[in-house]
Order: sequence, then structure tokens, then C-alpha cells
Amino acid sequence: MFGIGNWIATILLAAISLIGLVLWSHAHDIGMEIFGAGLLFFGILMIFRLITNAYGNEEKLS
Amino acid sequence: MTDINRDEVTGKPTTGHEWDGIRELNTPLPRWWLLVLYACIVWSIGYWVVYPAWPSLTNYTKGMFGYNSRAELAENLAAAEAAQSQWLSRIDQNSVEAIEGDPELLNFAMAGGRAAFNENCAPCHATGGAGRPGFPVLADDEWIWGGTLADIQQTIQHGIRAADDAETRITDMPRFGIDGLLDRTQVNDVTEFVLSLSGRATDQAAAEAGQQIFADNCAACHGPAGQGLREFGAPNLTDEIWLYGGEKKEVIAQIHNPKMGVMPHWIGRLDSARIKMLTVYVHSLGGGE
Amino acid sequence: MLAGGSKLYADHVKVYPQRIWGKFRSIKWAILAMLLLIYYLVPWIRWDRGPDAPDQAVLIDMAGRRAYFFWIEIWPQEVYYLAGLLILGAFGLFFATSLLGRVWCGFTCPQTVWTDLFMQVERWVEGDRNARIKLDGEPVSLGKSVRKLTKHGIWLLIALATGGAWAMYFDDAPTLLRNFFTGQAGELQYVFVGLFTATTYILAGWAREQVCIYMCPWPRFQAAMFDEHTMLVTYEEWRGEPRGPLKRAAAEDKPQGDCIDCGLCVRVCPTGVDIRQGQQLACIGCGLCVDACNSVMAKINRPLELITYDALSAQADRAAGRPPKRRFIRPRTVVYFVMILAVGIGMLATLSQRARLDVSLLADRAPLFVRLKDGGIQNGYTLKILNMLREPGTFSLEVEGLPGIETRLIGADSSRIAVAPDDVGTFRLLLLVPKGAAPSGSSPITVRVTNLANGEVSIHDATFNAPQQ
Amino acid sequence: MSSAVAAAGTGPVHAKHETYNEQIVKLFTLATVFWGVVAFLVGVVIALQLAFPFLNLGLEWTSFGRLRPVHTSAAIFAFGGNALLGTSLYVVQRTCRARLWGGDALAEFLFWGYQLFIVMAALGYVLGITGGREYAEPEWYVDLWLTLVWVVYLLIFLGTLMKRKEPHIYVANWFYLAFIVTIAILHIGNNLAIPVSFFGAKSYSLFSGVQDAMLQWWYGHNAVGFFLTAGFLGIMYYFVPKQANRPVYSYRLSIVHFWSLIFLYIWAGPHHLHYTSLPDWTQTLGMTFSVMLWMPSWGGMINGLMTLSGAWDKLRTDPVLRFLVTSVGFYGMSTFEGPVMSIKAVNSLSHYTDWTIGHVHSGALGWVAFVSFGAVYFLVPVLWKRSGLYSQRLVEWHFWTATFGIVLYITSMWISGIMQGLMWRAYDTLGFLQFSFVETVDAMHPYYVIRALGGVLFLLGSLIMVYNVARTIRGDRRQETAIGGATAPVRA
Repeated sequence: MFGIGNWIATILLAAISLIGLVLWSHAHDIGMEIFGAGLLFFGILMIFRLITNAYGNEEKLS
Repeated sequence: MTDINRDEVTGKPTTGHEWDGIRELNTPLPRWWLLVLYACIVWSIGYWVVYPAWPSLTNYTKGMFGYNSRAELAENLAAAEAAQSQWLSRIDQNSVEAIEGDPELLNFAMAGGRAAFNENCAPCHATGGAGRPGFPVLADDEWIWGGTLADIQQTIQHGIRAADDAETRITDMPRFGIDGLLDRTQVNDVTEFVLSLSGRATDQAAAEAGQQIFADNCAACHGPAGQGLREFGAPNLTDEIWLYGGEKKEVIAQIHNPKMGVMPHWIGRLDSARIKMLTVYVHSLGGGE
Repeated sequence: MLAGGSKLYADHVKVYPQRIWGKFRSIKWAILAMLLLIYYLVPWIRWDRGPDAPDQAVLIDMAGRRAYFFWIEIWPQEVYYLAGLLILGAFGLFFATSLLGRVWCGFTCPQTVWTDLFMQVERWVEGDRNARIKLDGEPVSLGKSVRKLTKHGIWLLIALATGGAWAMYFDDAPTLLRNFFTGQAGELQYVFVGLFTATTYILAGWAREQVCIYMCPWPRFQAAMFDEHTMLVTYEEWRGEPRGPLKRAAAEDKPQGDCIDCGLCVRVCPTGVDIRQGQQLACIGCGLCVDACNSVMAKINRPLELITYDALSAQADRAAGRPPKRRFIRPRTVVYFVMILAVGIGMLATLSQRARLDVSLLADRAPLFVRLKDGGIQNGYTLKILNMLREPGTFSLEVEGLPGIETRLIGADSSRIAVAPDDVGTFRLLLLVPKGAAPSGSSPITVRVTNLANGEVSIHDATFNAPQQ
Repeated sequence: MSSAVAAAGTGPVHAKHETYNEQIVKLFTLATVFWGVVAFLVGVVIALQLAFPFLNLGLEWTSFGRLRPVHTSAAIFAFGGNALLGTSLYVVQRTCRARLWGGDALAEFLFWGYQLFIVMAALGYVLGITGGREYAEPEWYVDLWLTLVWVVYLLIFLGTLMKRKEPHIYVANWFYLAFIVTIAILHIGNNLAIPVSFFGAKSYSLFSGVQDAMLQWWYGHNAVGFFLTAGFLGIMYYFVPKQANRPVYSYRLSIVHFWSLIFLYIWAGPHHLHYTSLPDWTQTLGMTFSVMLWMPSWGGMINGLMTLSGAWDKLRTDPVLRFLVTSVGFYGMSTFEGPVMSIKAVNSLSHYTDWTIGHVHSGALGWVAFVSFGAVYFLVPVLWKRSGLYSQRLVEWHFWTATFGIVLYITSMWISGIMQGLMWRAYDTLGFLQFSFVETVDAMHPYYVIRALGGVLFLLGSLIMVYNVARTIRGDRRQETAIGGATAPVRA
């Protein structure tokens, strides 16, 4: 059930997380630190959400 | 569109489409709506003809009467000036003392003086004559060159150390340190003496030693007791007001290599009515004599 | 996307209201006469205020920045009375609407009043409904042109009088009238009179009910204020239906309601609605259809008030055979009434108690304070004394709050300050506190200005600033 | 697909069609309510700060200057934005009979991505990170993030339109699409800026001087035009006919006013810069196009109000419909006031005064918020499959507290604005300005207090809504007599 669309989304979100991590680690000011951290956690949490959705659906179907 | 459905309540035709239960009547536009829209468009076109409106690559349409808002502003300002001309001529004909004695003229001069002050003087002396480091406070009661109406008027007209004005007031304080007139200890001692005049000496012995140096070098202008002498523009050294700062190092710096402020002359740049209003205004700021 | 052959816009379906007599028509005439008289005549009332003030009772003097209302004189600082009036007006409208429905729309709104007046002119020149429909259908002729020109001429005259009266609220009426016709009035006055003449003519002559149906936002808010106890113009469907001609009922022996479908209620309606279709946004609640229906019901000997001005709850009671109950005292109406009372009393109280002496004291922002030679601290202020009386005033000034505080007023003696009648005296005030007497930062002081003639006192709180230590 | 299966479309009887993604609409609806309360609360705080400056608390983070953009952005982009995104995704599915394009993951990305944008922007304001452009205060990094999220939104919306099963596109969707596309252009155009560094928040605008100002108000006014007008007209075009259960008044009017509105609005920005260094011809165009906008704007009002013909009596008994109709009334008032204020002679009095604030709020509170409340009250029982709202009486209470709040707000700002304008231009008999600026500030005080009171009432109303919505979602139904009680009886 983990379709191709979800794979693309996951890869994009991983890229967003990575960008967030880089921004956070290099940040010159508090604004960029928050933004980097925000992107990182946004990406990670969205990926987790995708995973739980997919497994949840499989469990329901089985 | 042959099969036009109808709405049961009003009996009006619908377009025949339906989305999620929503249908649309095919009511024509209200005529008044269209007329008002046209009227607004016609009005706008008329406005474009009269006023500057449409740009081309290099220019824009100027409108029938060549209106522009800058010219309008200039006209308004001129009209305002003209409306005040009666007052201004009365100011012109009276002495500053007479102006201050007449409540009506005083009122006008204060308002006009404030406007002129904010435009011309505030950049250095700050609004309200609050002063800045190196630029005297005009709201206190310490005057280097005198605080009567006549003194103030004279200062505004001719400035201080102003270039191109024969009547300007000029004095120079010698550069005691740089030119080797006093050595380091002497400067220190005389500084301690000056500080002692306002009860702030830190080294009593040095202050006593400085008394003679002061009498030899400074008293001629600043007076034997350091109370200042207005003819020379020599400030009072005994009070709490210091143009270039009253800390020890600031006083030393002023003796070593004096800063001497310059004020431009305003005669020829402002008309005499405006200079009179400025005089009255500055006089009213807080310390007029 | 337009359907083939159909026009872009709908022609306005002209409404030809028919003349009717009755209770509501009489009320409407009475209110119309009263409102128009007030509007046109009020600028002409004189009121003696002494030599230097205008003698017009109601006047908004823009240039002098004063508003006059009989014995009341409003300065720009007192526009909060305008706020009070607006709030009072809003609550009044809420109150009247929840109690009596759209009475504002039906009886007192300027749009209704002037439209009514214009329709009366129309009836007088062109005749009643049928004559007007016939006239409009005729080809252009001399007689038709004369009638139309007469009508529009009278309309324009009324409109001009309306626009002119508007301008008179802002200028001395007799002077303005003379200047206006001798070409000496100001450009702005001609523009405004022209504007109001044009809007009156267009809105009351041409736009009429379309203003109420499409343009005006008030009906939406008012209609949102009805409940089942609100008095509304409605059709008693339970006894009117099934409707049908009088003769058919007798002939066919079918159940027949009271409505004989004569259509008079529709023909008299100034907005062209059929009230028998229930509540609708175009109905302004003027009650003319009630008059129309009653005139018919009386002729055919049926009970009156088939179209009625009544609460829906009372109608439901009558339909069910219960004695009708009307509730005027409801939480909502009580709340509105109390609010009106509170705002009204508050305004009256402040108006009767309002000071004719006002003081404003502005501390210099730059410099906040000045240190003097002897270490004393000085603050500068601008003192304004507003003498709202029509006689010259002499005032004294005292300042309290800090030990040893000294007062210096530039160009005036602080124990005898003169201010011209109806004027603002502006003075520069210097306050001086000796060295060490002023606490660090800002400290409160009190400025007291006394009118030496009548003892009226104005006390103003201010602050005195000293360096932070 | 679990939740979506349960949330199968309740639309017309088209068996075996796709189900709708209503989970995402639920999220957006909740976010609308949440951010609405936040926006109103911050609004009340800053209104009180203007009346009682000590409420700035002496802290930089809670000062008026930093909280003001939090209020405006929360109201426009968080409250209004979530309402627009949520309703548009609901409406486009229903009126196209198609599930959202791009799958559930993309929709969820849109929702959480948009919330991240809001939080990033708000945090930035509080910390003093700002681009300094009104209604576009976020710095470049937040702007870039929003651009990404917005493109996803556009793709979802367009994709759903493309795969629709209805032959025609419903009028609400035209307005939504115009809103999405134009906001994208405006956002990118106005936020062209050069960052000082890749890893720092600060950036500088690509433009300078009067060009910069013109660009800012081209954006600023069209944020009103396309976000707060076109978008919300989309809401009106779906929810008014639905709630009134009547056909839309005029299809032709909707076409003509849609295209005229879209064409004319984009020109109106310069009326924010009358009597500035903006060239005269630009000011002329801004003003005349604003005046021409009057009727196109009113086309929406006419279509909204006349849709109720034949259902007028429902106003007495249906408080949700009352919200929707009153919102259209306020829309009509403020779109009349707007062209009037754009006329240079009027503008010379009204500009920079509180009149403008009152005008904006009669639009924001009366039109935007009321139509959103109507949509929320419509959506909640439908989305959570409830038989109806918890309480109609509470909707009634919400309506009246909010209406009183607006009345206090706009009357006080109207009067204080005119007074301000008159005081600023008042000359004394000597030909000098009569009042100093601070005197006019002093004169504002009572009106600022009244305005804050109006804001408190509006906030209270929204809290009533929160309670009502929460109980509805829980599945409660209050025992109460129907509003309107006795209706006109019909003979049996």
C-alpha cells in the first residue's frame, strides 16, 4: 500500500529535513535557527505520519 | 440551451447546471447596476482627460490643465504665506522687545519661531533647543554670548565664527597643550583647579597648584573666579553646565586642544521677520534673560 | 455564454403604485409632512447668541469649527456627543425594529419620504396608475411631452430645495439663499447643492425601490432583528387561501378563502411586491397593502385585516382559535430600552454638567528637562486654556506637587491670565524645581486653573521630569 | 483510506463515485477556529495597549510594534487563510465530484506546511525579525517556504478541477482559483529580496524608494482584493445558496462581475499612496480604477442577497443564515466606503487616520469573519456527521455579541478617524497648525477604549462558537425550542 506517490513525498520530506538540519547548524541568528529546526522536525514528523498511515491501513485491511 | 429548467418558487429560468445541489438562475443583470458601472467608467475617462493619467514609454498624458500635485502644494504654501503676510509685516515693523510685550504678536512669533526653528536650527540644537554634545542647550539659563533678546538676535543674525560675516563674533581659546604653552602637569593642575570651582576636585594639592596657572593663563577671558566673560564668549566654569563635557578627561581635552563651535550667520538666509520670531522663540525656551 | 437572443441586462420593471386611502396612508402623510417641515424649516430658526456668534439655531460652522444646536455649542473636542448620538440612533433603530419591524424603512427613511413625495407629484401631473401606464405606452406627443416635462421640472425644483436646505445647515441660511441666486456663493456650495440636487432627483425620481432592494445595507440588518413577536406586515394565509374570485366561490361550492385575488395589494405597493408570498426583502413594511385589502374586505363584508400589521405569534394564536397575545416586553426590547435610557441619561448629564473651561497641558518632549546653572531642574510645557464662554476670562494658575516648585509663564502673569471670549489662549509655561528637590524620573504634579470671574476650576494632572539617578 | 471511506460523499445520488477527502477539511476547520480566537485575542491585547500603554509590559516581545503584525497576520493568513484553504478544498471536491488530486499525503503536507508557515511567521515577528512590509512581514526564508506550500495548494486545486466529473466549473471555483493564482504572483512579486547571507534571517528588498512603496501597495491592496474579497466570495457563492437552499440569483451577473472585478482590482493599489512622491498619473489611475470597482464589487453583494429571494423568512429562524446575510451586508458597506475613501479629496482627510482602521475592520470583522463563521457552522455538523449544531441559540448569542462588537468598533473608529483628520488639518487664526500630534493622540483615548470593548465582545462571541463547535463534535444536542417559535400558520 506504500504507493509510488508516498515514496516521492517521503524523499521530498527527507530533503526538507536535511535542508533544515543544515540551516540549523549554520544559522547566524535565532530566526534561522528556529526555521531550520522547524523544517527538520516538520519533515521527520510528516514522514512518521506517512509510515503510521501506511501500516495502519495495511493492518486494517488484513 | 433549448431545454431551460425553471425554478419552482420564482418561475425564473435556470442555466440547467447543478453542482452539489446548487443551481443557478439565468437572471439578466439589473439595468441600474450596468448603468452605474458605465457611469463610473465614463467619469473615469473624463477624469483621465482632465488630470495626468496614462503613461507611455517615455512620458505620460498631462491632462487638460497640466495639473500636478507639486504645483498645487506650492500654491497652497504661497497662499498660506500670503494669509500670514499681515502678521509678518507687523513682526517686521516691531522690535523683538515690543513683540514679546504684545500677547498677540508673542503668540504668533512663538508659533512661527517654532516652525522656523525646527526647520533651520533643530538639526544642531535639537528640537526644543535640547542641545547636543558640542551644541549649546538653548533651554537652560547658561548663555555663552548672552541671553537677552538683543544678544540672541545678534547671534542668530551673524552667527559665531561664521565665515563671510564681518560682524560675526570670533574668539579663540589658545591650544595650551598642542602648542606647548602648558606641560602635562600644568594641564592636570589647572584642570583640577577648574573642577574645584564647582566643588569636584579629586586632588586638592594639584588644584592649589593650578590656581596660579589659571590666574596667569585663563583668568583674562574666563575671569579671576572662572565665572566667565560674555564679551569673549568665555563660558562660566563654576556652574553645572559643560558644553564639551565636565568630566576630568573632557576638560583636559578642551585645554589641550580646544574645540570651538561654529554657527552660521542667518542674515540673508532668513528674512528679518523670521529671525525676530526665532529670537523670541529661543528666548522663551527656558532661560531667556 | 449568454443564451441566444437574450439581452445582457433586464429592463427595469417599472412600478406604478396606485393611490389608496386608509389608516397607514394617513400616518405616512402625517410623518412625511412633519419630517419635511423639520428638514426645510429648521435652518431658518433664529437664536440670539450675542454679537460675535451666528444667530442660526442649528448650524454646523465648518470654518469656525463649531456646531450650534439652540442653546448648545459644541467644540471640536466635544465630538464625542456625535458618538453618543450615533450609538443612540443605532439602539433606537434596533429597538424600533425588534418591536415594530421595518418602521424606519416604511415611514421615516429619507428615501421613502422623498420617493413618496415624488410619487404624489407624479400622480398629480400624470394621473393615477392606469393613466400613467397608458401615458407611458403612448407614442411621443405634445401633450405627453408637456406632462413629462412638468413632472420632471417639479421634481427638479423639489430636489433643488432639498439640496439647498442641506447647504443651509452649514451656512447662514438667508445669506446663502441670497448669494446662491446672485451667483456669489462659494464654489464648494454650488458643488454640494448640485450634488444633493442630483442625488435627490435620481434616487427619488428614478431609482426608487431599487435602492431598497439592491443597494441599501440596512434592510439586511433590520430583517435579521425580527422574531415571532415583532410586528410585521403579513398576509393571513390560513384564512385567505385558497384564493379565488368572489363569484366562483358561490358558483362552484368549493372551499374558498377570504382572498378574492383582486390584486389591489400588489398594485398599491411602492416596491411592487406581492405580500401574499410571505416575508421578502423588498417589503419595506409601509402597510399600504393593509389599507388596500381592508378597503376591499369592507366592501365584500368579510372580516378586516386579512393583510395585517401584527406579530406572527398573535396570528398563530388566531389561526388556532386562541385569543391573540402580543409580547412587547421581551428580554431583547428591554435590553435595548435600558441601553437607550442609559446612553440618553448619560449624555444629558454630561451635557448639563459640561465644563466651559478646559485646560490642556502638553509637556515638551524635547528636551524632557533642562538642568540649570545652579543645578535646578526646569520643565517646559505648552498650556492651553479653552475659554468656551462668550465673555473675556481672567484665570489664575497654581501648580502643586513638588516642594519649592516655581512657575514662570512667558508673556503673562500667572495670577491674572487673560483669554479672549470663545477662544483658546496658548502660553508657554516653565516649571522650576531647585537642586535636589525633584525625585529621580517623573513625578506627578497638579495644575489648577481657576476662572476668577465665576470660580470654575479645572484641574489637570501632569508630570514633572527629572534625570534618572 | 480508512477515514475517507467512512467520510463517503453525502452528495447527490451518484453511486459508486469516488469518496471525498474530508479529513483535511476537518483539520482546516479546526485550525480556522483556533487561529480565529488567537487573532481576536491578540487584537484585543493591542487595542488595549493603544488605550493603556503600560500593557506593553516593557518587554520587547510584547510591545505593540511586534504584536501588531502578529494580529494582522493571524487574522488574515491564519484565520482567513485556513478558512479559505479548508472551504476551497471542500467546495472543489463537492462541486467537481472528484476527490482531491495528489492523494492524502499531499493534502496533509499542505495543511501542516501552512501551519508551519504561520508559526514561523509569528515567531519571527515576536523576535523582531521582519521584512518591514505591511501584511508581508515574514523574512525571505518564510516567504520561500510559503511559496513551496502555495504551489502545492495550486497543484491540488487545479488537479482536482482537471479531473472533475461535472461538465462546468462552478462559480465559487473561479473565485478560489483567481485567489490562488493572484496571491502567488503578488507574494512572489512583493517579496523579491536579497538575503544578507544564506544562514541569516535578514534580507533587503530588491527595489527602493517609490518603486518599492508602489510594489508594496500593489501587493497590499490586492491582498485585500484577492485574499479577502475574491477568496471569500468563493465561500459566499457556495455556502449562501446551500444554507438558504435556493439557486444562485444570476449566472450572468456572476460572470460579468467576476471578470470586471479581476480586471479592475489589480490597478487599485496606488490609492494607498495619494499625495506622496508617487507620480500624479499613477495616483489618478489608482483612484479611477478604485471608483470603477464599485459596481463589480457590488455584483457579489447583489448575487448573495438576491439568492435569498423566496427564502427571506428563514432569516428569522436560522441564525447561521443570518451570519451569512449580514456578512454580505457588511461587504456591501465596505466596498462602497472603499471607493469613496480612494477619492483624493476624501483621502486627504481619511488617510493615516483611524477611519482606515474602521474601514478595514468593517470588512474584516463584518464580512470576512462573519462569512467564515457561517461556513464553520455549516461545515461542522456535515463533516462530523451530526444531525445539527449543538445549539442554535448559542449561534444567536454569538451573532449578537459579535454584531454589537462590530458596531462599537466601527462607529468609534469612524468618529475618531474623522476627528483625527480634522484636527491634523486645523489651522489657528494665525495660520499655524492648531494641534500638535500628541494632542490628537490624547483625544483618541476614549475611542480607543470603546474600540477595545468592541473587540472584547467580538472575542467573547468567538469563544461561544468554540464551545458550540466542541459540543457539536462531541455529538451533543441541546434541548431547546426552535428559534422563531410560532411560524406563520397555514390552513390545513
